[in-house]
Amino acid sequence: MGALSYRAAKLAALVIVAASGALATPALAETSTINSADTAWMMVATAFVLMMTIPGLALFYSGMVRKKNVLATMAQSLAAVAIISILWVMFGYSLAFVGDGPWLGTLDRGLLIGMTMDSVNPAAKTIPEALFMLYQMTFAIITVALVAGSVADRMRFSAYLLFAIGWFMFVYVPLAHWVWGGGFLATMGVLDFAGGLVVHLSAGIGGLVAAKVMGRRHGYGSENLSPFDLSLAVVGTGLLWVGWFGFNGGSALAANSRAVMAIISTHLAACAGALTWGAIEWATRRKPSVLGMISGAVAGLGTITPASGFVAPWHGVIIGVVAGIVCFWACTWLKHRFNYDDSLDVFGVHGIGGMTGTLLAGVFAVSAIGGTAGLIEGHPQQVLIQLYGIAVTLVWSGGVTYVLLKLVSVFVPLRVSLQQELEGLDISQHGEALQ
Amino acid sequence: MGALSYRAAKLAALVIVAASGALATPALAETSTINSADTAWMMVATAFVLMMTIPGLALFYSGMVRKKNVLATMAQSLAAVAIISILWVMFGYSLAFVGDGPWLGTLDRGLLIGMTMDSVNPAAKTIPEALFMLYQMTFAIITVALVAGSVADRMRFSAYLLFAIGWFMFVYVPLAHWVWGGGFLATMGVLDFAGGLVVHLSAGIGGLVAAKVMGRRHGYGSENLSPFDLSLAVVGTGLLWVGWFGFNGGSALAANSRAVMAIISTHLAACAGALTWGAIEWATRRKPSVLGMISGAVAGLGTITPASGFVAPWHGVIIGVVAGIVCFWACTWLKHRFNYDDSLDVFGVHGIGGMTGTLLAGVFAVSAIGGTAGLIEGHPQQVLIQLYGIAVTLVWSGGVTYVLLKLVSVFVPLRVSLQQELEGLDISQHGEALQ
Amino acid sequence: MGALSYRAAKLAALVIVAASGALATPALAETSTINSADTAWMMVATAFVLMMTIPGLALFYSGMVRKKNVLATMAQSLAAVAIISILWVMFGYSLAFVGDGPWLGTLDRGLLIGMTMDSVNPAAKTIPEALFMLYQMTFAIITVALVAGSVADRMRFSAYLLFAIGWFMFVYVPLAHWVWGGGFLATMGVLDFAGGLVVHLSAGIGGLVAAKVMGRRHGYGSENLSPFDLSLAVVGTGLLWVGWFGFNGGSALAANSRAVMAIISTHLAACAGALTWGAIEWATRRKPSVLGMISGAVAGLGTITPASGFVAPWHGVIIGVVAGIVCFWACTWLKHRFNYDDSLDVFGVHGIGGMTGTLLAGVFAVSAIGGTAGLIEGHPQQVLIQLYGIAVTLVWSGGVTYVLLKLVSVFVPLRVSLQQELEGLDISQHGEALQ
Amino acid sequence: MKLVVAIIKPFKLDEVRQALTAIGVHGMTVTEVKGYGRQKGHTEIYRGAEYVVNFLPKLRIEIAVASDIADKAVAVITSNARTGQIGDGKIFVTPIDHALRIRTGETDTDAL
Amino acid sequence: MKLVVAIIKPFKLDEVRQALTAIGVHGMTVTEVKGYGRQKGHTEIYRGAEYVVNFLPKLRIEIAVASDIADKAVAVITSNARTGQIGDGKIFVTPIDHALRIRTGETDTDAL
Amino acid sequence: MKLVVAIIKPFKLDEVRQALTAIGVHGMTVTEVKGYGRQKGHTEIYRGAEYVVNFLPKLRIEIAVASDIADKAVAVITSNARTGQIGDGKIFVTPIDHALRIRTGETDTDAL
Ligand SMILES: Nc1ncnc2c1ncn2[C@@H]1O[C@H](COP(=O)(O)OP(=O)(O)O)[C@@H](O)[C@H]1O
Ligand SMILES: Nc1ncnc2c1ncn2[C@@H]1O[C@H](COP(=O)(O)OP(=O)(O)O)[C@@H](O)[C@H]1O
Ligand SMILES: Nc1ncnc2c1ncn2[C@@H]1O[C@H](COP(=O)(O)OP(=O)(O)O)[C@@H](O)[C@H]1O
Repeated sequence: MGALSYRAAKLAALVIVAASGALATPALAETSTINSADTAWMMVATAFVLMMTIPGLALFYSGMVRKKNVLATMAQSLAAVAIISILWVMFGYSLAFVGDGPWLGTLDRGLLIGMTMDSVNPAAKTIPEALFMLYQMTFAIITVALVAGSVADRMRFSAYLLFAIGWFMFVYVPLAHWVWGGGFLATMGVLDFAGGLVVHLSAGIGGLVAAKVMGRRHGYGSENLSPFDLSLAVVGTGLLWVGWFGFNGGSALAANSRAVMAIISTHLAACAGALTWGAIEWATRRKPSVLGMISGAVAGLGTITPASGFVAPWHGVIIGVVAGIVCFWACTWLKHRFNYDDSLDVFGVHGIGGMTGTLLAGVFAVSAIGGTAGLIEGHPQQVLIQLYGIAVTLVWSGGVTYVLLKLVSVFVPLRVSLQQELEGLDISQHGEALQ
Repeated sequence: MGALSYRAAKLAALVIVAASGALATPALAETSTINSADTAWMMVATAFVLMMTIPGLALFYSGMVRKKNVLATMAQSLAAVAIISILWVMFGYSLAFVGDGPWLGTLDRGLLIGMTMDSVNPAAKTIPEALFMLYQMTFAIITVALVAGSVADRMRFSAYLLFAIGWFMFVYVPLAHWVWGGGFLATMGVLDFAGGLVVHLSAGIGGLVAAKVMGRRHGYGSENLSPFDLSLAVVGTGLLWVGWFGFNGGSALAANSRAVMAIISTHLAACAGALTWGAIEWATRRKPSVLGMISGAVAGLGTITPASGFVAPWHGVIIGVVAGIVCFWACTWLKHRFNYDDSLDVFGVHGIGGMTGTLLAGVFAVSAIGGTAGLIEGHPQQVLIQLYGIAVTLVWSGGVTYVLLKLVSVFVPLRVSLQQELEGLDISQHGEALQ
Repeated sequence: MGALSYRAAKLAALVIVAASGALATPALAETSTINSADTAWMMVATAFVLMMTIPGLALFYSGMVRKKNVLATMAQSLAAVAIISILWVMFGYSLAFVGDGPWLGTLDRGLLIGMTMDSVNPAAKTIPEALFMLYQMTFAIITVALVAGSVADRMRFSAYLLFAIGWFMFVYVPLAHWVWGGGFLATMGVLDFAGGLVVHLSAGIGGLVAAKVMGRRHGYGSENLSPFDLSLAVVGTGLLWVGWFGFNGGSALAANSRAVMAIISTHLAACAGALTWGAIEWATRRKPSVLGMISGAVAGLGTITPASGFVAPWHGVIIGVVAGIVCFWACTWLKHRFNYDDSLDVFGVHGIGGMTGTLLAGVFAVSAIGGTAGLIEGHPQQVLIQLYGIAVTLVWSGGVTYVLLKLVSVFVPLRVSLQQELEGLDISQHGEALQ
Repeated sequence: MKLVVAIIKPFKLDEVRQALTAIGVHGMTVTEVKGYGRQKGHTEIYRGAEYVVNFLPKLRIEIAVASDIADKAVAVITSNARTGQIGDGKIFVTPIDHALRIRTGETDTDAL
Repeated sequence: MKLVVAIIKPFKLDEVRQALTAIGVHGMTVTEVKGYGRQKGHTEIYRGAEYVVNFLPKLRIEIAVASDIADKAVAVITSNARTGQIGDGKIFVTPIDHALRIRTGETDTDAL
Repeated sequence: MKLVVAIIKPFKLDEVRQALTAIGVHGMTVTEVKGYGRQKGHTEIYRGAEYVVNFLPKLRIEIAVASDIADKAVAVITSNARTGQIGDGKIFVTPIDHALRIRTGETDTDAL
């Protein structure tokens, strides 16, 4: 944190400079290697990933809550977009992706100072740095928005905002640097193509801890808390699925065959996940539910995320099947066993999925596709490295989430009052309601 | 079918190989001619066409059913995506697009064996073969999903799945090969840019036969079966329309002027169709309905599909007007005349539209745009060729659909029980409901 | 208008030629400078902007009306797409973008005559002219659709159609030419990157005048007119936001760094706008509403539109904050002060926003990004030029709108009957209803 | 006058309405309700959560009639709403002191 | 005590509520209902299917009042819900044996 | 027989249902209603427009019971629907002349 406070000071100093749009200073500009095709693809990929959060995730989540909480649930995704984006350009991007210290980046791009029309980030030399920054922003946004699902139906909006800001600063930014920004996990060779650790596992474990700290919803286990309009969740799933082509395909950072391979394994994993979850329900409950199929699809998508871009198309099918099985188990058995109320199963789907996918990336990695060999290609150490990455993420995200919530609760109660919970968050937090 | 059984054997043999991700074997790899701009466009086009099915078609269809069947209707589109995708990579793609025998392709790419990072399909040399495969997959998906509209509100989910699988194998795959994969219709020179025969007519006639075989919905003609939430259908239309830019534009398989021309005629046909249908309603019923306008738009889109990429922008307007007229007639007069209950007018819109568009493609084809001259440019034979293609599609899709349904009904009843139909498919088939 | 009538004559003459698909005539074709990457990006941008209207705006608007008017509100966006597209290819594009007379373009491209596969528009030499035409079409569509928000809940559908046609011809087309087509405002150097004047201000002031002329909704100020399903508006905002990347980013007409810069400032302005509006509500009403946050986001998007592509990312934040403040003020204070019923606040959000953004473009313009210096870079005259553009737009759009409505009301009453207004426009205008 | 309140299965509404019109009852007010009774509901499962839905959709029909035709109305409703399966519903006949037509101010049987 | 049940046109609710408050009636329960009667409905056409909608949206207002002010309530509702056009609705007055306020247990008129 | 009509807070439904079943009342019909009374509503603001919402969501429970257990039913509902805060609701007991089970034609108490 010492480093951080120093940076904070530096940051303050930068504000003045930035205010005058000094952005054009060609500092660290490099002889341009920008390719317009890659730029075209990445602009679209960026738009797709934004679409995953609004309206994608907003729909997916609000489709699983009761009528009185639909708008409040959408508000959580919306607020994540608005706040995280600003923080990302202020310091998030720079600390995560500029400079490759083991623990944290630098503030050289704080307030985007020095980012020019033709500067590029070493990680993506064929597109404008500004685009790389924007693309990565959309990942930070959706990760924070994902966590909210665990505390849906009961968290006070003000508390959520404080938590979201803190979680972004102390969980997401460091993790993104460690895994993608040249940090110690990157140096160690952890494979995480599009966010099994950084996005899904960190959000999943964060959500689990948050659900535990917040406590269960009133009526959980006794009253009927069934979703108001599941069709919203289906539509959301469709947009998430499509957007995921930009999420995983875009992580190749270029319009090339690797992006295509990532998209194929992603799509197949979603299909296999949907079929698997549906099949299990059919076998165990005599009916395959639509919620089950979309849960399986999202589980497949989340699980393939770290592996896509490293594995072959068919591995996507295998990973999707595994995802369907373990995530179903986590949402139906594990959750009851430990009796926590992770409202929208962020841990069950994204936590378990992210963990599984990260592990399997180490198993299936094909060097011909991602340049790295996995267990099957005779490189067992990779599995250990993956396990290490999982452990670090679990501990860091889980721990910091806990501390943050305790901290926030000092300033404002995390939960709304029982009265407000009964009335619904739409009315109590936002003064609106669906008619 | 003899050929098929042999292939089945071969397929089995391939499984072992594939399981070990042997995909990287550079077998039949070709000196790469891959262009990143075309790749960028086709990745997006692929995402757009997937978006047409989920959430596009899921919304369009579920917006026309009653509240108790909304989720079940979405489930049909969702299941089509999940199942057909897997079958496509197993053998569909290879049988349809690899090898140009007159009746069926080969299994050389069964389980994608031999598909490498830099292999390309002769049909699309500037993009990775994997992308071409994925793009074509999205067409197979939506075609199967389209058929479901005819049997909405009454088909048992299990029966639908069996039917979908069979229909894909025995109707879609062969047709796709005949028209696009170098089969006998292709050799003959049938024009079908993006699926007038392969997608719309085959789904339309298949739907008609299915509607006849299934029988009418309970209450059809007596009770009020009006749509629960038409706004879903309007939103679905918007997404279908946008996605169609990738459907028809992407069929140029490159980011070039032909793709642009296809998009323009597509957009204009949709506009003209919407205006025409609305105008007819206004004239005959004193009110233009929103359902009418979106039906006209989709009719225009389906009808221009085979012609886009061959005709000039203005022909799109003419084709859209014709589409609005004939499809309105089919949905309002023809349907009553023959008293079948094609729930969501798959035949009336897609069947009639696909037929009309395929014919008009032969009339208007402009060699300067698609390289082929039509009737107007003094090449009347083309019209006959188109008629032949229509006849083949009608007979094959209609016949096989009939046989398939009879076959499926041997294993599981096609319809839900009256009790379940009254209760709604959401509850009876999936154990869920909109609150 | 004299010029116009002459053109009308010429137009008629062209019909015959066009009908025969003479489009292939290589008249004014130019040696191709078409770039496939730019083409790829612009095809997608075009699809995105279409998505902004359907389903984007259709959702955003219908989410703010009462249940009985949801479909009718969507119908207005839908009809705008269908009608304006046809008019655009007939003469709109040619009059706006072909030939650079000070007042109006020419009809050389009337009915698209002479537009070939490889012709380009001087304004966008790296993409097919057909694509440039199509891209600009989507702007004309959404502008007309925007105006409808002011008269929602009470305008007769037939009157709306007549009005839309006239407004497009006499307000949009001239303005587009003046600002973007080489008209007198362009010559003068007015900065309007993606439509602060042409799209937002013209629609906003037009809407204000229309609201005044139409009069208030029955029950305005007395009855509860609260929105039926705000979640639709949130989803619409998400799609508008994503689409805006194509709206502002696409206005660079190429896949380059300037497009990226435009997208970044656009995104940041939306975020800042949402936070600002929400914060003001929180401070003044103790609750931040979801409608408030999405209103702020759209305000930010509309306000940055003319400036994006000229300013630095951080200016987007400043502009977003200003947008949130002034638009909130306009929707809550100004509107009551002058007691007009601009149903969906087209003036409050788009009018005020467009005005503000156009002005600020002149203040913040950074030559390193858009090639033009603004006040801050020591070029104060730019602000005056911007003010002049605003004045012209206010007068022209406001005046013509007034005249048009008076004219239309001669043929058909602008408003539905009180009986119909009470019953709802869905039933009375379209004979449909949400169940 | 009597107020005949019938709880029926939703899809029976049209038959009942037509039958009532046939015997000269030209007005009724219908409400969507949820009914709990012998007819057992169904189970809905959302991921890990299982809910037993005891309340089933029914329609509540309210018909004001002159006392003398109350029995006829009840008989007609009974025969037309019956499916013979559990859950067909109930009919309750309750007294009305006065009735009035808002438009004209007519009262009692004239108001119907 | 009496239970006054009024079926009115939806947009008349506020006027009626205010008028009732004015005469000291401070509580009521409102239900969205569908009404069938003389007022003819409309036709909806969805592509080839035409449906006549006979049931129109109405509001059912339920007001428990002391017997002595029942007539006053009826009069007030009548005058405020009237538009003079067919479909204005009906008012039915029915007897109540007991009334009770759940919160306090107060009974009969004290409960209102 | 009596028709017991109770207006309660929505989230109290399950408790009330179970309590009633416990005393042998095995059927009821529930309607979603909006209630106006002492309990004050809330304000909703949509951009510039502010609306005071006076009508709050409540549930209307309708239970036909034999006269002798009416009081018991009322007592049970009262104790289970009570939160002690304003807005708990009311119970009205009204007479029923006849009751009938559509499925079997059984009448009066046999019909319940
Ligand atoms: N005691 C009661 N009071 C009010 N409504 C009742 C009562 N008993 C049943 N109902 C209504 O009648 C419906 C049908 O009753 P049920 O016992 O399920 O079948 P049946 O009518 O065949 O006996 C229930 O869903 C409920 O709406
Ligand atoms: N016999 C009846 N029993 C119950 N409700 C009735 C009856 N007749 C009419 N209504 C209700 O009153 C409403 C208005 O009645 P209607 O005959 O249409 O017009 P009016 O009230 O002017 O006679 C109907 O929509 C229906 O809800
Ligand atoms: N006179 C009345 N007639 C019918 N329903 C009433 C009446 N008064 C109150 N109610 C219903 O009872 C509910 C609760 O009443 P209220 O006065 O708010 O609180 P309390 O029940 O504690 O007195 C109201 O929302 C309304 O639905």
